[in-house]
Amino acid sequence: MGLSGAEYERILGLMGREPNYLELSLFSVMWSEHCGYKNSRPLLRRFPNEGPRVLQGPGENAGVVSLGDGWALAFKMESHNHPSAVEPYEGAATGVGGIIRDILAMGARPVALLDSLRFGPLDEERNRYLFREVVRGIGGYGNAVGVPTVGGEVEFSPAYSGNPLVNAMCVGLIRVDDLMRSRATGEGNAVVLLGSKTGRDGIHGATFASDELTEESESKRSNVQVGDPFAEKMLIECCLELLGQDLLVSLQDLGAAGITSSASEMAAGGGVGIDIEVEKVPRREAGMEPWEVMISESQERMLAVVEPERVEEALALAERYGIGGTVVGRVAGHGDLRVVDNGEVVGTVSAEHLADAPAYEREVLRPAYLDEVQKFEVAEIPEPGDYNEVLLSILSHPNLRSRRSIYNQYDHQVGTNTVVLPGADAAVMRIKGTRRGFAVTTDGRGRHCYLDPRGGGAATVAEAYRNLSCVGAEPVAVTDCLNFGSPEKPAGYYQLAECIEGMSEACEVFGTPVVSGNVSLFNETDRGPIYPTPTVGMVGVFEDVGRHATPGFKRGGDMVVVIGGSSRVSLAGSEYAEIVHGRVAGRPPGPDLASEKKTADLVREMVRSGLVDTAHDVSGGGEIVAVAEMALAGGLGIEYEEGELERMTEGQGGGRRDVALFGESGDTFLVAVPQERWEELEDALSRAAGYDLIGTVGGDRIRVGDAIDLKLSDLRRAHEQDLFGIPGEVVGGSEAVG
Amino acid sequence: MPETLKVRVLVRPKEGILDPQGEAVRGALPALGFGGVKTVHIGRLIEMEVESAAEVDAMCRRLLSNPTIEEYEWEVVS
Amino acid sequence: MPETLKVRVLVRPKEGILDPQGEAVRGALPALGFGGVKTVHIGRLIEMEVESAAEVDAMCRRLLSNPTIEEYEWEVVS
Amino acid sequence: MRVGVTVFPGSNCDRDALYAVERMGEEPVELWHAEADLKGVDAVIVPGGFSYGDYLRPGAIARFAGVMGPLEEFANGGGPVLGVCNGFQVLCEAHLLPGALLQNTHMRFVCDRVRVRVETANTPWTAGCEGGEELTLPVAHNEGNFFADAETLARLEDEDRVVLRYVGNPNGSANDIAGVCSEGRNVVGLMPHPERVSDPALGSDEGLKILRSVLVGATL
Ligand SMILES: Nc1ncnc2c1ncn2[C@@H]1O[C@H](COP(=O)(O)OP(=O)(O)O)[C@@H](O)[C@H]1O
Ligand SMILES: [Mg+2]
Repeated sequence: MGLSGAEYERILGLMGREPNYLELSLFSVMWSEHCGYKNSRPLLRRFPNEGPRVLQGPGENAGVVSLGDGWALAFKMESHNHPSAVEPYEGAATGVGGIIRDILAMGARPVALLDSLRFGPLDEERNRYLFREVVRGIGGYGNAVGVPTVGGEVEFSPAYSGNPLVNAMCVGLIRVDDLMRSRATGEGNAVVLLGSKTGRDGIHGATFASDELTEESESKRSNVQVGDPFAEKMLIECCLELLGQDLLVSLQDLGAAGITSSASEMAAGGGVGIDIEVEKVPRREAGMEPWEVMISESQERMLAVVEPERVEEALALAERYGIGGTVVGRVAGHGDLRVVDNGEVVGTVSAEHLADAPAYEREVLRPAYLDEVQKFEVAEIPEPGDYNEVLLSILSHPNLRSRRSIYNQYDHQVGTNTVVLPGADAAVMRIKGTRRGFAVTTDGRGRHCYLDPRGGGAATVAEAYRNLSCVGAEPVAVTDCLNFGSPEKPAGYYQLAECIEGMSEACEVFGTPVVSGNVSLFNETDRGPIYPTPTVGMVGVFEDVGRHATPGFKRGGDMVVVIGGSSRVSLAGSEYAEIVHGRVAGRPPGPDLASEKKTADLVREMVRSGLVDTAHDVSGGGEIVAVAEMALAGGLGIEYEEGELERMTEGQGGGRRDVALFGESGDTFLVAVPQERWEELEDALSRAAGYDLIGTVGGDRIRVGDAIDLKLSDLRRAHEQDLFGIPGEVVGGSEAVG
Repeated sequence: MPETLKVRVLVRPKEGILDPQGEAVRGALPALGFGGVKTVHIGRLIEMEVESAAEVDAMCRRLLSNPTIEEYEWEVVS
Repeated sequence: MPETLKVRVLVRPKEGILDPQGEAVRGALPALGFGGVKTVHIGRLIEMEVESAAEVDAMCRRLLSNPTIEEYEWEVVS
Repeated sequence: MRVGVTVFPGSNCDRDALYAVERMGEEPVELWHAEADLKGVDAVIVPGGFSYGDYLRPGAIARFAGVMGPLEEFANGGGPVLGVCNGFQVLCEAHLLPGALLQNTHMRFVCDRVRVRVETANTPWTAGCEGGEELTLPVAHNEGNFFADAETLARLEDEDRVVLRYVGNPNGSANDIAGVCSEGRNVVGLMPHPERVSDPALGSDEGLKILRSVLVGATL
């Protein structure tokens, strides 16, 4: 059942007697890594989680931050890695369904989805299959349920072969006054199960998610859950209506560990007990045992607490929406989760004990592999001859290629709130009836975290902060998903601890507390562990959503300026080193957080003041890749200044053109302004650590000294190839959205 | 020219696996004026012309069905 | 309680209607090492338990298939 | 003008359509699928989404919903009806429009902005456009590939019943058809979503040209 001997002893101690099979099943699911955070709880305490805008930090179904004017956002990210490895379409689809219900449980209307994905290289058939089906699954669910998928990210590396990462994030909008919490109260109140019938789906799925993937687990077929976005859509509308009519005392989604975890969390939250009359739970399959019903992970279900006199009204509403609604229990005065089958008590466990999973703290020991992989000298890689070729090969590499063939499979506009569509640094959403809005991004830097866990953790957060700043939003808070290998191995534990440390430091400097998150450990296959890959979802706010920027060049004649302290550009751990030279090595410069913040805040201020409407950050691939992305997004070329390439090469390039063009650094941005606003820009830039006019927008080519001269149409052909590799396929008809 | 066989493959959700399509259709039927339907299950019909039936089972397993969530049966119809 | 009949309905694209799924499967087979497949067509399999077969044909015509693009056949299997 | 928007289980552009009606400056009226009542509206929009999950076939189940009886009567009496995306599919299934919408030939959901040409201004939903005018409209569908047999296609072309035509075909539609109208011209089905571009805050309100057309007809 996935409980160790010591854990069993602990249960004996807590209960003061032998648990029966049902009771043991409840412990087993609740004490799994997935629900109980055995290996991560002590480390997670490091995350800062307070701030002036935080209305709800970790500990609830989702974190909530205030947007002002009584508006709030609820958001959370969650992993569905293991289910997606086994059955990619349904694994990804149910991942989306699950995270939507977490947001719904806060009382919020889900308004945006994002997906953060990792796969092995696309030259392996199995990886192509996983990638294609995961994307289809996310679209298949999100599109049908009517929540726009507005952003996300994807990377490919051999480290994820056979162990894809599928992290889904959902953002919900709510009035502060309407916030719901998972807290059962009022002895005698009814516990109502809403939504689909209960089958044997994912029995022990939570424990499964915490095992390493093996050949054997691939044949555990009964773990597979199938999503029903139609049922979810009706569940969303029904729950929002129930909340709107004030019919609910509390609401909670059913995720991992099903009724067991929902009921015990609600009971613990309210300091009460809950009796579940298990025979009342509507079932899809015959002959289910009470323990199976209690831990089933059937999808599209919610648990609500309703006052007895309002039950009838609530059930009538469920009927109107065509979803099931059944009273399956009562709030009780004792503190237990008690399971009753046709009048007979078949299990009694204290809700507190279920929540009291053991926590394992380990020594943080620096693994030896780091010394090995951090060795890197620029001189080890030869300077390329043909920079045009290099730029084309980088822009067409799956890690830097346009994501259009992914996000065009996602409905990113339903809801008519998406102001900046996918393809920009962050999605920008408006709030109807107000000038306000928010921006949201997900980011992860697995390779960087592998080469330097602490620096990579900080860089992950910094990247998200930059992305929000580029569009002009004020970053306010973070959700995260910690995707790691086994914490029982010293290297795995070190990576986890160090990444959390780096992320925490960055969150502190940026003032973006972590308000929700999720942990996915044991991501290992026969080929070894994945890169340590914490992903973050960050949200930012706009007072005036009309004042935002996008990367695409907008006007010929605009002057393009690079801003930031790019004196630290480096090829260590860069895309260029991996794509062109096959090297994953070196210690990337850790972010200088204070300077990062200063530069990002400056860029944001320029957008907010209306001075800048074209901005982009320099990220994977370095300055020239960022410039090419801006050109392609806007359909306008750029001519670098005379002598600029030489200046770059002598300066930050340390004499090397490839370092200057493709070197990566943290706090570097590109903005473009019309000539007539140049003086205003210079004024604003007086506070910058450094800046440099690099060129002028115009024409249909990118020209950089005598190194690069490429037509946009050639760049576009390379950059916008279909990631799903259907020969001859042309994706999309219109220009990229800038 | 080798003769061809007509093969019919039926693919359906495995026992115990949720069949949202079937469920939704069944749930909608009474309101649509179709009574007396107890269960509905929806799967895939695949019809092929093949030169030999020797490989049909392997095709079903590897491509035509998703063994994780589906089961199949096949027959030569002519 | 009235006995139930098990009915099987097969719905397939009409002759001449584009069947991109069938085409895609046919196209994918050689690469997987399956030769000798001439045609592949993909349709829907619907299995129902009904109290009487009286309405099945009407259901097929009005709901389970779209006569503009599909044809159907049905039988009582048990 | 009172403009009704049908809400089926699984519709997901219903709220967007209601909002777009507000943007038109008219009165939106929600029409719940189970109620056989059009509430005296002057025009009806059947919105996009996945009615009944698009299970079986898009639109196949929704066409039997309670609201469809009065809607058919309204349509047959000449009332202006606009089906968008899933709404188009529903209207085809209900035989209020000819043809059917098959899966996109590339077998992928496609969400994008496409150029379309208004082929006729002679419908209540294009009367405010110029014939031949080009618009950029969002599409988002998995089954948008318009199909009709050769005879029907020829008739649609002859009778000037192709309402919108793609400039770049995103789904394999016959004759690049993005929208058609009924014989009486009052029922129009479009795969593109005019309601998604009805607000300058989202970058364009070109869709209002289509939606507000129904006001032109009403004042005739
Ligand atoms: N990596 C993390 N960072 C911050 N908070 C976390 C993290 N992982 C889990 N949490 C918080 O712990 C609580 C329990 O998480 P989880 O069990 O995943 O929630 P749920 O049961 O609602 O899916 C949540 O409030 C979640 O936000
Ligand atoms: Mg939850």
